[in-house]
Amino acid sequence: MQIEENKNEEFKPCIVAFCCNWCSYAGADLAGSSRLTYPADVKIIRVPCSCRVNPLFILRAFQRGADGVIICGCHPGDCHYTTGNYYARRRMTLLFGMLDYLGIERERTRVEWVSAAEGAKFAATMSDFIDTVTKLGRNRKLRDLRCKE
Amino acid sequence: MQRIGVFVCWCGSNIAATVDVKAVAEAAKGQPGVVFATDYQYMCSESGQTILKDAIKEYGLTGVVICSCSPRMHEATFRKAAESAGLNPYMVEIANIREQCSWIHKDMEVATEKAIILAKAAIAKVQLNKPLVAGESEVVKRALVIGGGIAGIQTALDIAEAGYKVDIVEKQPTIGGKMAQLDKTFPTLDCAACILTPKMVDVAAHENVTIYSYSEVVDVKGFVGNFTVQIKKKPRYINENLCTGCGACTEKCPMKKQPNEFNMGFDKRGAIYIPFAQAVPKLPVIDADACLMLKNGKCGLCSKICEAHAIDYTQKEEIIEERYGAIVVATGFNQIKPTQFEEYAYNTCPDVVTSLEYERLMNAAGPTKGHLQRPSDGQRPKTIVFIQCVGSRGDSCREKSYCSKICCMYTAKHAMLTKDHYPDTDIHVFYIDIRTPGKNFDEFYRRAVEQYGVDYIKGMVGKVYEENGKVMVQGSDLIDNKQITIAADMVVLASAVEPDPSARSLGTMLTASMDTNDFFTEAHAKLRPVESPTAGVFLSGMCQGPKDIPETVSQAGAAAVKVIGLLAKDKLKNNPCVAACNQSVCNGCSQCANVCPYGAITYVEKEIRTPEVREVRRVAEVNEAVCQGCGACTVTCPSSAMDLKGFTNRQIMAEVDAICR
Amino acid sequence: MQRVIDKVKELLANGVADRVLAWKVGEFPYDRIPGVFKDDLDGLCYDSFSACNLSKYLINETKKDGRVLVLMKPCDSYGVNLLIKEHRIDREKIYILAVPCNCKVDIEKIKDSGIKGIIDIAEEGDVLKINTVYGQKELDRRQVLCDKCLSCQGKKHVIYDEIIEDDEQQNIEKTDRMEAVEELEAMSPEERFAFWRSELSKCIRCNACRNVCPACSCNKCIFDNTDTGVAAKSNADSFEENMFHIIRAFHVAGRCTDCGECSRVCPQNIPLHLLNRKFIKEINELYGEFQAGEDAVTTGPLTFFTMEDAEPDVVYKKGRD
Amino acid sequence: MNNEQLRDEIIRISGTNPSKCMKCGKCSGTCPAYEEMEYHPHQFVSMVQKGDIEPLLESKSIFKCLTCFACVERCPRSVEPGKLVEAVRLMLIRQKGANHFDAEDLPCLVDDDLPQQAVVSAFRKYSK
Repeated sequence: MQIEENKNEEFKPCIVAFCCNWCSYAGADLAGSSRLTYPADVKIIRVPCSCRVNPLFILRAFQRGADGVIICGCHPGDCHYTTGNYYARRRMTLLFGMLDYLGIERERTRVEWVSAAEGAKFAATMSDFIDTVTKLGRNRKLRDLRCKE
Repeated sequence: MQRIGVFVCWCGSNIAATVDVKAVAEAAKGQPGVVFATDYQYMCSESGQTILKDAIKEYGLTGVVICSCSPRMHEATFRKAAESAGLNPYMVEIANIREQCSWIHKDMEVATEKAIILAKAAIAKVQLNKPLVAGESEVVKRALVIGGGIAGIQTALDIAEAGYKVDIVEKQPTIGGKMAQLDKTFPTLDCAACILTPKMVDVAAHENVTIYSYSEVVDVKGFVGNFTVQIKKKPRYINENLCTGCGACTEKCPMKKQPNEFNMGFDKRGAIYIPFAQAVPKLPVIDADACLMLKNGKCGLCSKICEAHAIDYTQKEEIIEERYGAIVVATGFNQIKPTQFEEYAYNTCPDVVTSLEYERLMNAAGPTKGHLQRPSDGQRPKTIVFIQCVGSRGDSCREKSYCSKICCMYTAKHAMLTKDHYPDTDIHVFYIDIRTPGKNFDEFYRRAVEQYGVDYIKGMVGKVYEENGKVMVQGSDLIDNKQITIAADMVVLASAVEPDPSARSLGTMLTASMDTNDFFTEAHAKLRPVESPTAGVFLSGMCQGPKDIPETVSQAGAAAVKVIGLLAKDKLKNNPCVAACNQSVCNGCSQCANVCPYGAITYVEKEIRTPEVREVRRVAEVNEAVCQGCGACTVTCPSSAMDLKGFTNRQIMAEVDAICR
Repeated sequence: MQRVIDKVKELLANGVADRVLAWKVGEFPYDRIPGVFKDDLDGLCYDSFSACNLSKYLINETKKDGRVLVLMKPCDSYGVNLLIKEHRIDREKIYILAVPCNCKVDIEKIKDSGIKGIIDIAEEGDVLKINTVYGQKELDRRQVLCDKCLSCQGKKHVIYDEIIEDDEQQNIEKTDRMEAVEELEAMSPEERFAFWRSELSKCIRCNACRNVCPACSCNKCIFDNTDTGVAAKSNADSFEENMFHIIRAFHVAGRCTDCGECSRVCPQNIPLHLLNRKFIKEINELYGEFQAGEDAVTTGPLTFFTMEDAEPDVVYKKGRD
Repeated sequence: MNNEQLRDEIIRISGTNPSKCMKCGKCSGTCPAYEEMEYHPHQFVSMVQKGDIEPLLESKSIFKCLTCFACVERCPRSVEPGKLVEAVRLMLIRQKGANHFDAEDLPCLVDDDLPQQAVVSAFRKYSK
């Protein structure tokens, strides 16, 4: 069965952002209080630390129809829990390498370090990521067809 | 199924101007479990909170979602309000529709749609929330101070004065630290010994203070409020209870050729010695590497002479275990020996000394009784060159990258004290920048230039060499744009300070983080400068970064206040959002303990009963008082036995589902 | 191999252990399944078909009383170290007899060469003498070796109590184990996607790969545990085929000893080891050479870090060079 | 080339970063050829940083530097002034006709006691 996409309607991606509570979530708040706009296609999930992000969550998001997943954490060396983002960095490097290896567009996943002071970077990162994912179009390779479009 | 209430805040026009709050509340009503939804102008206000409390009671809510500003702003407020209405505070979730929605979007339709999705995610999460109770742990009312220099002494005194027991562990045979070696102190030029030694006596005499001198911390276990520390007491070979401190033994010792560490090796001491006259405790110590009796069983002279029979050659090292509620690190610093800089000829020329060595040469209680003599021939130096920034502020592997902070001031001090004693001395100071921020500091330095006529030369020394009995100093004078050579009698190097080498292993034991220079890092550079990020560990003095004495003393006091604040509590409330292990599926593989930054995970052999098995297995156990809730273990665990309360796998996946659907 | 059986007899007689975990002749004459023998060693067999990695079976075996003697091939011994490191087996309760290995034979390859109706197989040097219902056939064993053996890590035993020295000459041409991974990496994303789709869609979720793997040793797998929210007994959708294998490979990343059992046991012949080797390759390139199970102490690469580690976009950049 | 281009070229050739200089003057304090040089090592760093390259190119200072690398060794900030001097010298001798020596000028300069090797290496260093 071929799913016809409405060509007239502009493609709006669905993007999940995992933000650590101490740096990136605060950075997102700063972007807000500085009134720096970025598209509404990204929704943020607050986690205590980037090391809390399980690969299962990322795959789950793609399964349920996300078109991109971005993970934001404190800059290496600045982790509130001292070492969390170092582990996250290794895990995500390997996981994203594997997704690429399976032929899933690597541009759909990203890790970005955003500090609590980098509201502007947060907004710019989100805009750029949304732009990239919009160009890629809908995620078809890692989607569960039982979940509705 | 939970009974959930949803409260949408207008935040005046902050939210309501871009988000259709009524539509959000309406959409929430259709969500599973939602029994009540409303909107209000200011949820955080008194009346807003009343609406929340009333609804909890009226509708028997078991879960609450507030769509408002960032949880970083008012999560605590709403949790408190819910608690006062009888709801567990951890049954409250916040949907951030201000910072992450209304403030960043302009289109009402887009912002409302996003706010609804964010509300749905929070509702989905709260469906899976479980009431959490913050655990409590007991506080041991005793503090440990590691290091007995001025920082440690001051911290211990302040804690003891507040009525708490405090122990000092000092690795040297006496407390006093570097300050005991100093002559006078800037900017007031009062004598270091005169202000330090009374404090040393006070702290030793204080009923709440116990001093473990000649001892080291060898193991630290536990967590804030309840540390268990092992202290190794090195043998001094003296029975402390019998010794009167008369010092007769030190005079009779035949092994008189040992370099005296306290005087930077400029004179000699015996194998049995008291470090200096005002040492606390005033007890001799036997240097096991030098003592004939300990080396080959022959001599025993000190034992024969001791009327108190206090000499005990059989003394063994002892391990003392003690529990503490708080630990203060005050391990201090060392001045580096600039041996790697051949251009300063420190290795080859005896008349090139470091400033700490110069300090001893000037000191009335020092090896020369305060008469300035140059080390090579005992002559009084007529021309002295001081070189600043030796080994500091560098970029190559030889130097420290930081400014050592105290050198500008003590060099001015050295110059003035020398001129005071011997006004005919020529003094030249090579400097790069003069850094004197501090009360009366710049005035102090200006005095050296204007009143004492000290010659400050802007430039650095390139080469120091000996010629015809003089120490030749070749450097540049950048103001005159000249290369100059000064024939000096003595050169004093203001070499960099570095953290005491014992700090590194201590940092590992305490799981307290350190920077690349081995200085301890503070919990927040500005707002929590005397606390380590590890709860219950506090920082005092140079171990945190270069400091002068006034700064060290004020930091020591600040650390003491933090300790007192902690010890004043009977119980500590823990963060309940911590890791928990489902032991029935745990493999006991130790991977989670490997990534835990706090050592919160231990393993126990436990009988596991499930419908499938009944056996004794090695399983992980989380110490809730130590766990800070980062979640590193939860991802490392392949069987997902580890989960994080308040941020469980299922909760986060429920949020993902709500967002993606 | 009579030497091995004699040694086992001797060790059991000496009382180093009260039973032995070894290979046993199964239903077909070429089946070698794990078996525990006490006094009667009848059926114990070590030959070119004893390919199975016994290390994982030690988990259950060491839960019982007494000490177990176990036979270990070089590539299996890494699994033992891994399991000791992760406290899944007690070193005290096993006695390891290291046995030499000159590569194993893949029965599927024999069958693929057209030999049917096998009654019996005997080995003489490199020659396999196959007795079939259609008569006697001969085959050079070097043509039908297991894929996993062609790129194994060599003949070194990393842990043992006693060793039977290797007296055979290695005369097998090895291939580079990363060759196939590199070939895949060189493809376009679309080609890779098509490749993995065609492979993973064959998965029938029999869990053989999971059950044989010494690193995949959870008491309860997350895919069996309804509490995790990801439990699934079968692949209801192409996503779940992907999900299961990505997560399985991720869970053993940094712990996979590359014994190759997952692919060998797969009834659908999915090259699962290519997933694991991708992780091994990345780890080696990004974090330094690491061989899981080389010893029983070194921390694995995913529970370790350095401050200078590569940033995650390294994967992205590499793909564009 | 304008000043900025000249500066970038010198930085490129030398591979050092003059903006790391903390103006301590240790290079000039250590330089054995200090008196011979019109512009001293620390001035080189500062002038390169400002893009003031022309006077350096015209100055004999660049040929007075012994390339002993004492300043490179001792610079606490890894600015390594000796490499900057060398870079200015290279920039000059890469220009056509700007050789410091011509082969025919050499004999009158050569001291009988001078080792042959020194003459050859000096010639290599000061010409293209």
